[in-house]
Amino acid sequence: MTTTEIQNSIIEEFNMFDEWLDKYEYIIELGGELSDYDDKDKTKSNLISGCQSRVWLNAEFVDNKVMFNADSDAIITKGIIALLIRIMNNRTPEEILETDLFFLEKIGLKENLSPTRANGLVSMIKQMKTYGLAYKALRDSKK
Amino acid sequence: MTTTEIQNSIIEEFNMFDEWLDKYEYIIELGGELSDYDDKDKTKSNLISGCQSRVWLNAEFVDNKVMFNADSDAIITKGIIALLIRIMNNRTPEEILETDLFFLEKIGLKENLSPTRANGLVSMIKQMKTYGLAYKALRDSKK
Amino acid sequence: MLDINKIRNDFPILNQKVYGKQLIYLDNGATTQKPNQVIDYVSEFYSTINSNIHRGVHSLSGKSTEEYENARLTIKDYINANSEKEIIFTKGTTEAINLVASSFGEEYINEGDEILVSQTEHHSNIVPWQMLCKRKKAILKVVPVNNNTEIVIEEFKKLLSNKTKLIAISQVSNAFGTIMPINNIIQKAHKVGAYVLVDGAQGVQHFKTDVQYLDCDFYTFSGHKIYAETGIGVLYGKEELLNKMPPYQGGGDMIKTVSFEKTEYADLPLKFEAGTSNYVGAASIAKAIDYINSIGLDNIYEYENDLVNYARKELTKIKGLKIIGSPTNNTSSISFLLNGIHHYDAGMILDKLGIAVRTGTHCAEPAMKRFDITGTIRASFSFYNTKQEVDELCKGILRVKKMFD
Amino acid sequence: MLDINKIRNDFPILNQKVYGKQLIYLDNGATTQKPNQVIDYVSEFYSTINSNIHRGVHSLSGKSTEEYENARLTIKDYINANSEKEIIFTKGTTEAINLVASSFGEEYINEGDEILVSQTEHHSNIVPWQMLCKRKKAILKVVPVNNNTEIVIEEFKKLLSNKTKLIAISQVSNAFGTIMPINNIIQKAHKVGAYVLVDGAQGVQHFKTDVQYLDCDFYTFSGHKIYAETGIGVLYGKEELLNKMPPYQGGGDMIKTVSFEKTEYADLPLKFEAGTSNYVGAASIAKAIDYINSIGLDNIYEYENDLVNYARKELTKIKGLKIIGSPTNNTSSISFLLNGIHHYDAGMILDKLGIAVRTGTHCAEPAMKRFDITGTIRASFSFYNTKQEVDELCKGILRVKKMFD
Ligand SMILES: Cc1ncc(COP(=O)(O)O)c(C=O)c1O
Ligand SMILES: Cc1ncc(COP(=O)(O)O)c(C=O)c1O
Repeated sequence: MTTTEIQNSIIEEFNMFDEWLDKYEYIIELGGELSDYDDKDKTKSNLISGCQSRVWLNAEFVDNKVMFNADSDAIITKGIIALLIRIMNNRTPEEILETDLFFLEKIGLKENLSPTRANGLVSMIKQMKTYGLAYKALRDSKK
Repeated sequence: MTTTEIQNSIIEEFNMFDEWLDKYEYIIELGGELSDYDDKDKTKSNLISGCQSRVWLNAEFVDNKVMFNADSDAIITKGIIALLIRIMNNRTPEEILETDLFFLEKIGLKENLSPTRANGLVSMIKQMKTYGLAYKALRDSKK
Repeated sequence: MLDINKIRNDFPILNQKVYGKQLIYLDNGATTQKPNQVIDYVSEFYSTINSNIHRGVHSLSGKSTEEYENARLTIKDYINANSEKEIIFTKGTTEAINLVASSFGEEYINEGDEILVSQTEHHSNIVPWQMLCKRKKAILKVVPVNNNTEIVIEEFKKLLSNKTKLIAISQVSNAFGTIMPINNIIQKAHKVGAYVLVDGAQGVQHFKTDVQYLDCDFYTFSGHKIYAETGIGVLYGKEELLNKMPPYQGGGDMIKTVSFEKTEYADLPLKFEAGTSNYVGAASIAKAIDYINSIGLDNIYEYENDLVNYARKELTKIKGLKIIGSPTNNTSSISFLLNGIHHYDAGMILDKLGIAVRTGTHCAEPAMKRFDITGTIRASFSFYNTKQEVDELCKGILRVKKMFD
Repeated sequence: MLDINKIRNDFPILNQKVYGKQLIYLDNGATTQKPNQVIDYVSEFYSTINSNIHRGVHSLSGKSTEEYENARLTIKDYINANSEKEIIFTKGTTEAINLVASSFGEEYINEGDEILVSQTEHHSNIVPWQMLCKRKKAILKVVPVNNNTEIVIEEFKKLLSNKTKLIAISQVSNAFGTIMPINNIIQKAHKVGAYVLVDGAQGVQHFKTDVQYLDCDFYTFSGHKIYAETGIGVLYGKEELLNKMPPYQGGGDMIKTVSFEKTEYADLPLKFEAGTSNYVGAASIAKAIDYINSIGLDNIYEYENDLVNYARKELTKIKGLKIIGSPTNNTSSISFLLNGIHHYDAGMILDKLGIAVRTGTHCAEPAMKRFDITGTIRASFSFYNTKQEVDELCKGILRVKKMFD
């Protein structure tokens, strides 16, 4: 599936919920299911500081695909990370760079992406793009 | 006449005017009639600076009475000075210190006495009181 | 007794729904809401008398100036300053503290001098002193607080010496609502010749402050935390001190005369008010104080005290909820944690229930560090809040707990 | 063409009588009036979404923050800055200039360096540089103006050297309405490696300003002079420069992390915005810009230009009236004298006729000294003024003359 298709299916999933709390309950669920993040990767250089919640992100480049791993101390942030990973993980650098993350607005969770919300998510997305850019350059330089 | 009596008669004079412009015309007239101020007394130490108009004030102490002389470069200020001199001139230090200048409010010219109007009048009145205080001290010290 | 229904009607913002739920605004420590008396006054000001103040010869300018200078008098009376010359308008508490750090610092702080702050100060009462200390090679020392978020007076006494030049301390801690023993601190400070700045941002709106009785050297607060507009605040300083301090910013209004050869600065208070002042904001503080006086500051204190005690009691009943500190003297703010639930998560869900609380470090990172936490959930109260709202908060917290279990 | 009746209806303050006479407000250089679009927005803000900005997790805080940050974007577009990081909110022009004098001065000005200002600058664009020069042992040099109140470019070129580090110049002189040749000045300055601060307080509201096209290093203006609230202003600075400058004030919001060991400052623009910003004021600037855009800045320019030309022509017809300077490029303000009549006297009487003008030095004493006068009468115009009002001004002046003859 393309990143757009995944986003559309996320939007569909969220359309099921009428109530705000139900949406958040689902996000919390997703946050709980996010695959384990290795504590040894909770390094300072992987830390994306936000005032409100902290986010850790690391990435590997395998077979021209970027593999992301991320975590947060707040579970709602973690739930949104789970959605972001679902869309962005295991993608080529080009896909990562081209993806426009429209789903958060559509599911009414745009507020979580306000730069001033300081939960670390905006910086995390920036960081994902930066990884995309870096791995692209790395790959191209090896050609 | 006491300073209160003079103020009351000034208030009566101004009661004749219905129009603002007439009041000011009268003040301008008074300003024109203010007795000449010696140019050599326009010294820096006699200058009371206001942003809007400048005021010069000097005083002498004769027979236990304070004699004031004052001038301004703006004629409206000068007109109000004329009224102040009429009330405060040739008075004992005690009279000067005790006088409450209520007439400006009563004739609707209080605005001219706003400290932030910066026409020098507030400082001038303060200065008159200071002269009163100084001459009183001087006199008492000689007793 | 306050007529709470009448009061709540004065605050239009309270009467609204958030995510379909009635708004419960418990973020008064961050900023207070404004009564119609203030909002309408601001509109009226701009609609009828607005004009730049000072030195204007025309009628509107005179009226605007009068509102501005009368506000200074109202504030002088409210905190019982000795003279209106001691009331300087600033952008807010932060600017007021920076002004003191810069101007007082320039004149009074030298290499090796010591400045004391408490461990629970707001960043605005830490960073300006750090910057000053760096500039002047002075030393910033930290007075610790105990587990109840109270200043440890014994430690304070140990840190105090004749090297101490200034103590900068909040009247009420914004993170925990702790009322600081500033009376005691000021007396002890003066004995060694140190000056005291009291950051009153969280005190001035809750109980009577008398700067002459306290004998503090500086006192600061923000308009937006006392029911007035944003973008305006007050620095009180003792006249004698302010006179000795060099001006802070330069520009219009703070000068007597300007020439390229020699510029003379204006007298107090204008000396510290460069540029067009926020005269509407300043006047809005007076209107807010009028409003407070119409209710009665003592009545407010009593009501809020009762409310906060109730909140502390009710919150304590919730399993897994831990209030940070139970200071003997406290007011307005309660900081707490929920076992196993991140403060951000809790705040997000409470918001969805219509309940506005603040989460995070509350601009007091060192205080968080002291308690080895990354943040708290803070509910902060005003006299327009009710016990019913406290009950809703408690219910909301139970709901949050259920969601994260 | 402007629909002037509709426009005047937007400004409630204009529709009033002063001393029984219809108000004619010609003091727009001191401050502009506010349209209902701004006044109502401010009320609405306080009545529905007010909450402290940044870092709040609750809904109102998010909305307030959004208004604030969107205002930054609106302003960025209005002056065509490259990035919203270059838009710093300050109290006003005066604070913006002080910020640059302090922070840029700290980093870039050293002993013996030279700073140039023009002879007709506002005190706010003189005193901060005097203070900086004193602090740093730098030298303030003055670029003279000719009898038409225009910068003498030949003299400017003579003063410019590779010792020159900064030129601080107004876009439009507030005392005389002269449009300064800032384009030319900026180009020449950059050739010798000097930076340029443009004080746009009297320019930004009258014609299109493009900071990237101008290539100025700093640009400043005040909200209250562009139809927005008092107590808010803007500093534009090139990102690269702002990044290199140390912070100005310390406190909440301008930090990344605070500890007693080490404090890290926030990135632009927050690095320069210590304390609770005047977020309502900032948002009011955006609303004022929306209003200006709804009329069209080019239309405004054309209308005002026509109006001021008319005023110059009509005033010139009055015997004994002398306009100070007839600069080729001018806008908005006209300063004049009446033979044998003190400016204060004239202003007082005009006020009684309902006409609000400013008199005195207009916070530009050195400019007065240049023309060997103690002050002027200044009429300053906005797009809500009319030719009819100009006629009333002229009639008023004739009345004044009659009274003092
Ligand atoms: C050219 C100029 N510069 C600076 C200022 C100062 O602006 P503010 O008082 O809003 O800081 C003014 C306003 O009087 C001005 O006209
Ligand atoms: C105790 C304390 N000090 C200082 C401040 C800073 O006030 P402002 O942001 O209004 O400058 C605050 C407000 O957050 C505070 O609570």
